[in-house]
Amino acid sequence: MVDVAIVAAKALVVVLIVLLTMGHGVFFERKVSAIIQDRIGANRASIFGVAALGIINTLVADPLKFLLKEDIVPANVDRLLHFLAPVLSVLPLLVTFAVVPFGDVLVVGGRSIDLQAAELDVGVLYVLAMVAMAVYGVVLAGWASNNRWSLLGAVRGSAQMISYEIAMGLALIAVVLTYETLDLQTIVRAQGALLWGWLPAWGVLYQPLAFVVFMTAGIAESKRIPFDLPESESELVSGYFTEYSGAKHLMFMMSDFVEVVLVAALVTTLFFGGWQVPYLLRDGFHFPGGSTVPLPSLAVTGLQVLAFVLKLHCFTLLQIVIRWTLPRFRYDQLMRLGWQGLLPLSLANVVASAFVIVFLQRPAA
Amino acid sequence: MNQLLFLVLAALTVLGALGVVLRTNPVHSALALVATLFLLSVLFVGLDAQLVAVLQIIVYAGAIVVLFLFVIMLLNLQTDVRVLGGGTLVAAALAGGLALAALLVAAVRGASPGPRGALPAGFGATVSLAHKLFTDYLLSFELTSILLLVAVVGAVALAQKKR
Amino acid sequence: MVTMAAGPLPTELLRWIVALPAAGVLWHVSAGRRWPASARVVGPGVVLGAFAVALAAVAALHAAPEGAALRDHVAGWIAAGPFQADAALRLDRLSAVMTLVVTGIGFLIHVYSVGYMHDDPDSVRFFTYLNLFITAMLVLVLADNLLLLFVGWEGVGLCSYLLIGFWYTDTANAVAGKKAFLVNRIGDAAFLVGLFLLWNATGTLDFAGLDARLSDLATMTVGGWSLPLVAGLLLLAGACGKSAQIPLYVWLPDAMAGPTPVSALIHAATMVTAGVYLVARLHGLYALAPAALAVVAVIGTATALFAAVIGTAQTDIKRVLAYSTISQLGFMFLGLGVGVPGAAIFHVVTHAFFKALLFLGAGSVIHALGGEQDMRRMGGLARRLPVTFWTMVAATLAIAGIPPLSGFFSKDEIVWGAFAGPHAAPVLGVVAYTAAFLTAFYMGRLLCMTFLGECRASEEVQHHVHESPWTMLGPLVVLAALAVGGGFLPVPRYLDPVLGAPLPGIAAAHAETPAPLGVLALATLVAAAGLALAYWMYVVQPAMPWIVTAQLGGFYRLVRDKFRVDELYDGVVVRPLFALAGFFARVFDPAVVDGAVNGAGVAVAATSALWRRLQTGNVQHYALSFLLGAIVLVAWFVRG
Amino acid sequence: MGPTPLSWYLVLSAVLFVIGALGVLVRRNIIVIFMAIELMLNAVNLTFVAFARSLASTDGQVIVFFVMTVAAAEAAVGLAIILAMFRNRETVNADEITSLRW
Repeated sequence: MVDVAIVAAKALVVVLIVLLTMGHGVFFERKVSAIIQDRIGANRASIFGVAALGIINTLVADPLKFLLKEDIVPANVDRLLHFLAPVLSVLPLLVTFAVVPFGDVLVVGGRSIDLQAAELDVGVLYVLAMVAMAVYGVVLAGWASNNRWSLLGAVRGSAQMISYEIAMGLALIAVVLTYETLDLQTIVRAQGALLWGWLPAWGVLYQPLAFVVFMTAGIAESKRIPFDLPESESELVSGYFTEYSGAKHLMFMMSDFVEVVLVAALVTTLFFGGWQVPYLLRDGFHFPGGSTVPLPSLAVTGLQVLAFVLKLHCFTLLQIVIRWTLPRFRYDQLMRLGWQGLLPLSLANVVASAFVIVFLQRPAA
Repeated sequence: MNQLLFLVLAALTVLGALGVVLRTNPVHSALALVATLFLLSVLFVGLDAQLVAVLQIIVYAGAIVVLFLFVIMLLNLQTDVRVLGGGTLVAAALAGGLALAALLVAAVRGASPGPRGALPAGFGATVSLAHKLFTDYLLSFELTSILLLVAVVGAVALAQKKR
Repeated sequence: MVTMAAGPLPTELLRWIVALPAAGVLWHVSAGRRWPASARVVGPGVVLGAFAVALAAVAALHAAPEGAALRDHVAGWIAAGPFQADAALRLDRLSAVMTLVVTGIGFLIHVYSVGYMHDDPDSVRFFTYLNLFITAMLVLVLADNLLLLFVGWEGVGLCSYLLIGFWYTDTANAVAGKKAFLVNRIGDAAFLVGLFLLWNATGTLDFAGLDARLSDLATMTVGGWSLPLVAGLLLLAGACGKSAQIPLYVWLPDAMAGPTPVSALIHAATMVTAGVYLVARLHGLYALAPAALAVVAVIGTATALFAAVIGTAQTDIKRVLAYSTISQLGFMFLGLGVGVPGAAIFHVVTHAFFKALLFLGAGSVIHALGGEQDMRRMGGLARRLPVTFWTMVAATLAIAGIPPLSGFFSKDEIVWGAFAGPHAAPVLGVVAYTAAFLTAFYMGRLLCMTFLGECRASEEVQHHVHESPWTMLGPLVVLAALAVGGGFLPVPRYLDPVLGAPLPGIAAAHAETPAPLGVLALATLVAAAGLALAYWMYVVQPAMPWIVTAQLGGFYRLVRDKFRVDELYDGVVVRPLFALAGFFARVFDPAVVDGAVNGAGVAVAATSALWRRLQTGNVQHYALSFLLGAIVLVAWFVRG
Repeated sequence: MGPTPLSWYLVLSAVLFVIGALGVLVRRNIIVIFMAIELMLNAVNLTFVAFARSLASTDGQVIVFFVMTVAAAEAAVGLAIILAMFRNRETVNADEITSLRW
């Protein structure tokens, strides 16, 4: 019973972290784009005159508007699939967070709780599996809408996602080769080591190329600019979710942002130490100079979760900056980048990593 | 696995399989297939085959069926007008299928449970499978890579538009 | 004399004897096109090498106990159930003599060919064939079992065919080659049947194994006949084909179509003696069948006389020599038949010397006269071609049997064997004397018509007459020395250990009694008479030949036309065969064979017209048959 | 309710297999036929995994791995063939693609 409660609690924490980051993401999206484009940005909605820098507008007014709008279902659509599509597009992404660790161990009342919602032997593969499932939302939405633009968007979307999944998977394989495990928690723990006594041994140092490939492929998976061809409003109206309105439309929007957060979370976990705080061990800070700052276990865990959330925010912000900086690719450019750029690059990275690992037997970590 | 859970899953799986075969719309068939494969993967987890379960989702649900859907959409296939083949064929197939089902069930019902003893540690885990793959099955493993290469080349050559 | 160190004999030498000429063939085939000139060096060089290795091997054999054999097991060859044949070589005194003759004479003729074929654009091909011939001939004489011997046997046959038709653009040459091949095929077929018989009876084809089974063979029968007799006669048929004996001699005169060195090497010195070698090699077998030996002797004597008679009326210089060869081979068979195989082999050796010399001399003459072969347009060449003339004189005296030249000794041994050998037949001895007289006569005739008297060639030809280059004359001189002194080689005595009685009590040992002085004198007298008659008829009284031919009339024409044996064979064998083949080609094949084939096709087509209805092209119908098959399989598994 | 016996899995597998086989035989749409083939393959996979569990040997799971690989290759090539065929014949019906016969 207690176990079930603990799992439920962990899941709740994860969902909270995701929702929090996502909310901040939405806010960043509006405000950062405004800064980039030298305008003020969302500032209209206010509660009792308090606009709170647009937070009210972005996190209260907009969602409310979406939720309260009429849910229009066009004639001659496949009603069941039309309904299922948004759910299928957001659900697998949310479920993926189950294997992302957000802290080390929490010691409460003699119990050590691993701060990872689901301890899975095949974590990395699970991530790939769930990301792959996300395709169905796009495909079904496009097909079920009985609309030319939707169908085209869906075709584009599915092709794009499948293409970039391959590069993503290969980047992940290089990481797996480096850490010799599929468990994300183990990977994060391995990144707690120090190189030459002072440099945190984060994954990006071992696998810079995999990081670049993974990040690029991740952005492509989220189907946002510069990879937003499935919806590209100038060509396909709104792509695969043209025929969606109200709450269903909100779910598609959400799935975009969840994907952004997911990519941020995975990049953090795999390449930037996850919940690791430099020099922070379970009993406090151990600085390279030899000085130590002992901390209680609870404080350490709190710092770790905080660090994780912070990193999450950083990479979410990075993706938003990228989204507002780059123009959209042409479809052939997109495919060429995926198949002729990232795929060979990640393959070469896997081969090179394998060679290095075989010659060094194991990484310095 | 709990028998009740199994029965529920099995019933759903059979429903999904029937959906694949009976739905007239190929997209529905494909979705029924995904559902079936997903349920099978759950059954695999129940049989202590975690890696196979995850691979099942990645390979089948994530790649193969998406490919099916992709092709269906590319060809813009709609609901089949005439679903079944010729009457003789259907009759013969039904008779044969029932006979095969009866035979298979008859053959299988008395299957001995086998030595069900304790499972070795790490059964179905990545490490144990990988070890098997790279020792006992190394040749087959390398051969599958050749198979995949040939398949890639063949698929590209076939699907390419003729110039 | 090299003394061999104690220890195993250097048997590996044997394979190099064969391998060297084979390497020459490979060189010609691979590099000959690019460096044609190399053939002139490589061709004779590899044969000289083989000769040197053979000398070393013979020396090693000499160090071994008397009667021993070097055996070189090169590789397993055929092992099929009980049948076993290895690629193994064997050198005993018999094969030693043959090997030295083949490589030694072969080398001289190769050297001669360098000069003779100098202007031929195809000389590389020529040396390829020649080296291939040497290889095959060495396999033949060195083989350790009958099957390998048969390989060499066919190999030399092939080379003979290739070389007879060497100038294949002339149809007559190609036809002559084909004739040689086909006639030999008759004998070879019998040879093969003989092999089968022997293997069936003894289970082995090794010479050593056969000798070990001789006592068993003696009592065996096949179809009521004595097995050694049947096998011996079958193998004799093969020997008759290869060695141009009655009735299979007809190919040899035509074989003169090939280049003259080929006639010297293959159709005089070496290949045609293979039959003699075969019978000598199997003398143990023949000793079990005196009747077969009698047949050998009769065939030999008849051939010797018959060919000698024809030889007296031929005008083509090479044809005279061809019939002479046939005749001399007949002497050798006589020697084998009367039980003096040592003498027969001795005659093989001396014959190789003087007949090669005769052919090469004839070649030199033909060369000098720009290709002229008709003796009626020769004459008086003695002063113009002195070296050729004097070497030819030596050869003529040798073949005629004038002491102390080589032919005297070997021929005398054979004829004396006919009177005093283990299977003596004095009648045959008398016939042999007649043949010897005719030999001396036609050889004298050849010498006189070619070198003495008036020159009957055209002015144009006379103007160009020149002595041959030294690459050609050198071998002539060496061979002349051998023809003169070769008679003192103790070949028969050397061969005694291997050709002696294979089993005690079956055949008496070789006649040790030397020929009485009177016999020697008679032989000399006969030879001298023949030569003298020729000199008188063709030099002293040049009109005599016309008178004689006019007197003899029809008989002369019969002899000149070679007793019309070719025409006889044509009528009795060739035409009926052609008629039969025509029947099969025009009637049997279209109606019966084609009918059966077409009928089968029609039947299949009709049947498949029914079955192809199963092939609907619909993949699901095929899948249905999968399902049915699966049901059957599962039912089969569930059944138990 | 105890653990599920092996034979239950096998019966389920047999039923799935036969459903797949029937799909292959009776449907006209060649893409659906392909899906039915995948269904048959998966029925066999279930057998392998069930036996692997029952015999406590991972070999069965390794075989499943190979089956998946082959299935992936088959799907890729098969769908490419279907695409090429559709371009030429404008049909995906198995009984209209029957030119490979006498």
